[in-house]
Amino acid sequence: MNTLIAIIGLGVLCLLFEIFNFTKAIVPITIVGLLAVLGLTISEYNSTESYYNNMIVVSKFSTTFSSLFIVLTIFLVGLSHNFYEKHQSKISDYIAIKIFLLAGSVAMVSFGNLAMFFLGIEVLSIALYVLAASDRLNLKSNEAGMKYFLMGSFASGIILFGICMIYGAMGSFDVSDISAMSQSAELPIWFPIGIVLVTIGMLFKIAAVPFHFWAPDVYEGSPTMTTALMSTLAKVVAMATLYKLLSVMNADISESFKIVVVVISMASMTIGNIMALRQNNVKRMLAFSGISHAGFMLMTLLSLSTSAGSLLYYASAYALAGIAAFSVIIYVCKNRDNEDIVNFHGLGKNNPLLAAVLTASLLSMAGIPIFAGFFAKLVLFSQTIESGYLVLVIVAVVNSIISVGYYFKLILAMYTKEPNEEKKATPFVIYAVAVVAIVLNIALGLFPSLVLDLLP
Amino acid sequence: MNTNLALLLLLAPFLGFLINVFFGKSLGKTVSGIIGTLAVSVSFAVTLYFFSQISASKQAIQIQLFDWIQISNFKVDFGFLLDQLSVLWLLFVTGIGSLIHLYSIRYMHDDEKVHSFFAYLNLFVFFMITLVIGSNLLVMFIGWEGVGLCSYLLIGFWYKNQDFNDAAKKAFIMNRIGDLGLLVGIFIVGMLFNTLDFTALKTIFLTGGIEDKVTMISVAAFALFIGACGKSAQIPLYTWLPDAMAGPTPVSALIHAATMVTAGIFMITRMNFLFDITPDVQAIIAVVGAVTALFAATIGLVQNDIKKVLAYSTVSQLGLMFLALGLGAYEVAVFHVITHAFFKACLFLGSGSVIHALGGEQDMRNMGGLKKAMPITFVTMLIASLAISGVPLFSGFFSKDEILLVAFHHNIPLWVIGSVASIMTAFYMFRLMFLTFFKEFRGTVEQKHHLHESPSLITIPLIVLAIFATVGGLISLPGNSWLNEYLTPILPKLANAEHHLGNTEYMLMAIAVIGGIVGIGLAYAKYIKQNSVPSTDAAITGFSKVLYNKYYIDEIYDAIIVKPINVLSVFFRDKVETSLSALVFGFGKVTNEISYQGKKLQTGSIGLYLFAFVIGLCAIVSYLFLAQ
Amino acid sequence: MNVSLILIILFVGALVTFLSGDKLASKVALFFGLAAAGCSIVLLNHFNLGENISFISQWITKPNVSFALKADGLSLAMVLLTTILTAIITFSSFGNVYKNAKSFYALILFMSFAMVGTFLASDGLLYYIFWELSLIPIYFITLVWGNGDVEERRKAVVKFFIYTLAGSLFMLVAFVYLYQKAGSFLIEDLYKINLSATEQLWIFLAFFLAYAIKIPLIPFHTWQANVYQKAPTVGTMLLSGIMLKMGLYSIIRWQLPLAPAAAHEYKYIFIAIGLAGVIYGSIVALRQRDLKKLLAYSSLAHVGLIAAGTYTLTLDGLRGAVLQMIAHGFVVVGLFYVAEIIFRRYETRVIAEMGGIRTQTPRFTSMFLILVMASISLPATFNFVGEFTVLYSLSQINIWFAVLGGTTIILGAYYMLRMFQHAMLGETNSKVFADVTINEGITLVVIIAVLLFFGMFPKPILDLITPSLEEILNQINRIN
Amino acid sequence: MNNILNQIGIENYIFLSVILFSIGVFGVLYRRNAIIVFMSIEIMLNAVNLLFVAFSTYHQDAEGQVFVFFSMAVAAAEVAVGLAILVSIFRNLGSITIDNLKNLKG
Repeated sequence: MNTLIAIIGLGVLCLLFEIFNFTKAIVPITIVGLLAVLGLTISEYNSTESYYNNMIVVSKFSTTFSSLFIVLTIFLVGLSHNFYEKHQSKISDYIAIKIFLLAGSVAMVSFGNLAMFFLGIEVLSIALYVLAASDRLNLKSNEAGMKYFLMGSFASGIILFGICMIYGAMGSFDVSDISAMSQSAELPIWFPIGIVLVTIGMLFKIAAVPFHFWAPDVYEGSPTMTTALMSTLAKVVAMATLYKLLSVMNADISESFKIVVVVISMASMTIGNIMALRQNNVKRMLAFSGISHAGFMLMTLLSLSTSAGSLLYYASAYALAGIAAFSVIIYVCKNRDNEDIVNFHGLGKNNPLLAAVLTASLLSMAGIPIFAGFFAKLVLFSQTIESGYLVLVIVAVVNSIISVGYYFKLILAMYTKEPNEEKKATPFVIYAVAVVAIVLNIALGLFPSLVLDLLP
Repeated sequence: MNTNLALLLLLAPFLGFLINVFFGKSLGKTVSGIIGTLAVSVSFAVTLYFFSQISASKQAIQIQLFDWIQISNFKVDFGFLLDQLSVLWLLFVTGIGSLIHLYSIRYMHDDEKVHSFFAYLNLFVFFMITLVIGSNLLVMFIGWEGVGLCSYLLIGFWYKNQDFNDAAKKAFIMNRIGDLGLLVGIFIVGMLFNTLDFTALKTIFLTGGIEDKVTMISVAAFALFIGACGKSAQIPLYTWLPDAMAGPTPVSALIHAATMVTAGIFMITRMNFLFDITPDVQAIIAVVGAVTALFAATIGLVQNDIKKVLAYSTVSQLGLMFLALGLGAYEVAVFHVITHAFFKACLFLGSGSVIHALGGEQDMRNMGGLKKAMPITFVTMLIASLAISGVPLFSGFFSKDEILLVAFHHNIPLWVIGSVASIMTAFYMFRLMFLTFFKEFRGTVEQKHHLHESPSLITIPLIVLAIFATVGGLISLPGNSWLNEYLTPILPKLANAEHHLGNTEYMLMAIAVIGGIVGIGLAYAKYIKQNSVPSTDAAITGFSKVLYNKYYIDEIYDAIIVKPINVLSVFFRDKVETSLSALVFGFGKVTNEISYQGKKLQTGSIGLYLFAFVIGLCAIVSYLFLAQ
Repeated sequence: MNVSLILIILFVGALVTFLSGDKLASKVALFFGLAAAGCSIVLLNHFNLGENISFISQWITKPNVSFALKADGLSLAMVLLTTILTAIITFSSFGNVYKNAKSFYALILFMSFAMVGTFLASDGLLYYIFWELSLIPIYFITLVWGNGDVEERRKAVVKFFIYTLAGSLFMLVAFVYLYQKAGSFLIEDLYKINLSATEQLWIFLAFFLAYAIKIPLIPFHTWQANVYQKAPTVGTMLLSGIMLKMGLYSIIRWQLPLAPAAAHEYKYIFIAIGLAGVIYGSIVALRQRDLKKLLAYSSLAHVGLIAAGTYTLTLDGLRGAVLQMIAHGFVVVGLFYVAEIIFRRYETRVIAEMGGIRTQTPRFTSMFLILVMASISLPATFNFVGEFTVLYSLSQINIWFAVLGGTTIILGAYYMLRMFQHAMLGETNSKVFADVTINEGITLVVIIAVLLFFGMFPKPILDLITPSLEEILNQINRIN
Repeated sequence: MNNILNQIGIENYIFLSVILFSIGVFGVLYRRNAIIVFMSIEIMLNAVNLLFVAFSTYHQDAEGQVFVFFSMAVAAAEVAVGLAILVSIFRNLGSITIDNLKNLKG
């Protein structure tokens, strides 16, 4: 709760800064603020409470995930400093929006009431619409915004309908009541419908097949900064929320529903990876890889009771790798009109450090050992086999083989091609973010227990 | 004491090898030659010591050095076995070896790589000794393959000529085919008796109780025999030996006449107890030997290269020895090995001296009338030829006659084949003599100018060998044979073998002698009386063309084995490999293609996206309700 | 004596080499390589004193993974092979200058770190991690420092990487599956579990896929020849000398004991695959134009025989396999180094463009010849000891297996001598062939010395590996 | 109030709003003019709102109606953003037909 308030306060503060135009100081101060909030959140780790008659429930789950989100936001804010050099004047807006977005995501993982959940998801989405379209004069950005907006609001319509159905069945928005009642013998047919509709809405947010079509286009069109945010923060948030929805309302997932999850996750991995193979635009490629990762994360829904920890781990591994990768992309594609692989040629010579970071993050996504990505996949496989879906694991393995194909396309481009432009200066911030993110990732790889044991 | 001496015996040539390898060039040609010769003569001296000791004590000397290879059901230790057989072999290996080294000092003097020549020669002697004195099959195998290596090096000694290299390669590979057989034999022996040690095996066989294993034993025997075929140039693995004449003549004399090629006979004699209980394999050996003897002899009839003639005669003589082995008369085979070693070495060295005199000329059609020019060579070679033709009182007479005798007692057809072969031997040997030494010189003018008797370093070995070729027969006279009783410990059944000389024996001797005379006579008639000279290659026709081309065996082998393998290899390389890797790449290609097609789905139209959304939604919902 | 010390040495070595700059890199790398070799010899010494050299500590609680290293005779033998060869390989590269040498040598040390880890790990997951880690350095070594056209190289390397990764990922699934049964990745716990026949078959196949691709056995070898050809010689040495031994080692250590029933059930098939590799490899090698490719196929044949030996599931088979692994490691490194020496002078690897070298450098020629003879396992060379034992074990299964496997001594002689003849013999080559330098000489002499010494006195190695192999054999023959 | 519900029955309200919702969906699917698409989305949302109200009466519980206010506010905010985006698109493109937005694909 305090986290949420603090974050919103920080957001308001950002807006105020512009009035007193402290735009220079805004990024550092925000980061400091976020660090403070992070501390606050961590301090709440062990205190399970609920506020405003269950509007918000602070639990281990919410605190851990909120901390992850905050960390990610810190990185993103750090990157923004350099990214928005062009329009310094508006920087506070961008920052503020990110902060509010963070607020929305925290609300989403700590809701105790469907209303809170709905508000959270809307805050997140609206902020994203704005950010996606934030490059006003660029048609691509507009298109991305429009697409995301239309489909997003369509999805929220579905979600709303689902919530309504649940309410109709249960006569309450309070998840604890709902879960209590969902135990009872016969439930009105509306309840499962509601669950399904809400789930589908969330599947859209995490861009799972067949609700993924928006992702590549929007990722490509939006400003790289936003893409980074979507592919790391937004995706993780949506996934965590979906997980929480299904587990908290303990809508005991029927076998047929599990089949649906299995199919969707297989489809997401496969289509995501295969489509990624022939992409030339790196952002687009990462969009598809994000789709496949969504498919991987969906595996956690098959063992709801036990897999919170592994979801957290996978999320952090994936998000950190993503942050590292995107910070390099931001560096490389600065004042370029596109993000094609061509721009990465010879990075290994021009800027060995960043090339190494990008390589590492890609290896992590591909699941090569010692990077966190490997253990993320490992625990996932382990749990999925435990719950008896060996086939799904086999498909996942085949997919990670395919994925190596396109991750290495990029690595090869960096190391075997000749550079097509002279080395350009690297702002310290990008170095810092990239290195810290990848170091965190490797640290997670070396000591997985740090995160794995946080949640049951 | 014995151990050190044995080590000295073994390592003296090896030391010579090392010295020649590392310092040979700086030492100069003669010195390195002398060192090589000394090294071998040291071993010869040691051998003499052991010989005296053994013939006195009749006790085999066992020497264990260290554990070598560990197998689950037995272990092979590196040790020596110095008994009558091995010492006998050592005698002529080192003896003739030192003579030939001596000969080579002068013979190879004009070559620029003398030191490596002697190095190889010493290495060969080293491995040959290992082969002979190894206390078990595996140590013997070291020598067995080692001599193969040296023969490879020496045949290809003039490695600038790729044909010679091919010959060397051929020799090595054909030997290897045999070696595989030998290995298989060793495996079976090890599997059956949990040891490879000769003495241990012998005791096992003598104690008996192996009747149930006879089938496997005969398989083993056959495998070992294949090994012997490879080393001792028997059908079908003989073709390398004639090509091996590419090497310098001393090499042909030492390796491809006197010592290495007799390794097969040595091995079989070593394992006689094993072969004795496998009559069918023995039959095979006998037949193969007889056939080889005849086959090679026929080819020898028409060859014009002086060394080729000798080579085929070697093959045919080896055939006779195998005949004897097959008939269980190991001592006879050994006897012939020894005599053959003398006269064949003598012949090769003689031919070498001729070739040396003619400046490398080997074709007998361009020789003739050398009798006056090089008397010593002529006399010595004549003696040797008489010996090999089985003219009485020369060593060859006794040994060959014994073989025919045995053959007659066992199996008349084999005896016939053997006799025919020996008649042919007499013929082509004297054909060689006549063409080389009689009538007038047919070579070029400047060759005629340079004609000269070879220097003493070359002639002395010739003389020594000639003497042995003459008197060598004494070691095993019919009736009272020193050799037989010397070998009794190795070949137990000699003890109760009776040596009576009946009329049949004398009759057979007579036949043999007459046969020899007939052969010589024919040669005389053809090449002295009619004074005919073999026609040029083109003019050769009819069956003699077939003979001249060695029954086209090389071509046949080439067609049915070598070519197919190469074709197969090219096929694998160009087709199979590429298609395999194309298959692997195929997966990648397919997925890429799918991806390429998939891109078309992503049309960018919001309508389509929403449509997919709704379809998905409906699908899921309806599925869930159908499922319930 | 802590076993992980050797890993630390190698890892720190990699870092220091990277920091030491291009000038010093090679020296530093050599120093650490030697240090590691020395350390492993010390380990060996401690082991012979009967100490139990192992290190274990909980690493991850959920899933239950521990950082467990254990050195028994087998592992030690392989570790010695790895460290010594690493030193030799590093030293052998002194003749060449590499751009960005610091990364190059750092990668070499890192790779050897990973491989040593693979040989020592006694925890399934740890083993898997090291196994995968060893892939990355060689990938970059080949990619960045390799030779030949970049596109070609790219294709070859990516194929190699994805192919091997594909194999090992299935091994990972197998491990996870076993983990579900055992609740731990520790090898002894994995040994304990009893699997049904079908489970064992699938586990066995999953492992086999990983190893068959890594070793490689036919028909999974298509990556090999190209990568060997494209990689810098150092990389080729690492691949053929050590890395492929990882696969063979793993067969003995993991595949057979973890699925013994399947192993016993289907061993004939796998022996057959190995032997097919022997014959196929030898025949393909016969007509190769490129020296390195020829050597690649020859090692395909050799490892085929070794694999066949392991699948006999007899003590002789395993023992011979290990001996042959070590022997082959040395001889193949030597041969590839010879190829490199020729390349340094003639700038070619095409056999047809060589020839007539012998007259110019008899010394080099004789060393080359000795290596050739060793590789066709002439008696009294180390390879003979191994090959004989393997063939003997095959003959115990069925004499015809021995005959088929034995064809390698014929065909091997054929293609090796053919290569030698066309590469070295013949009319003196017009191009000058400078005699071998001190470094090259030393390297070759060391390798040859090893081959000849152990050819006559294999006993120490035998005594080292036999007990652990017997232990493993008990696992394989356990009734379940 | 109650009796009305009793007379009509809750399911009819559900049917009604489902129909409305579907109309909205079809509108989104078939119309190409962005404004009209927005309106269709609004129809969807309002259909849900109607259902909320119905349910809240059905359950005799005000939360539903409160929620409607939430959703209305959110919808308003959403549309505000959407229109803003639409404006900038119109500036750049000169049209508001969503079929023209096909630059991002493949």
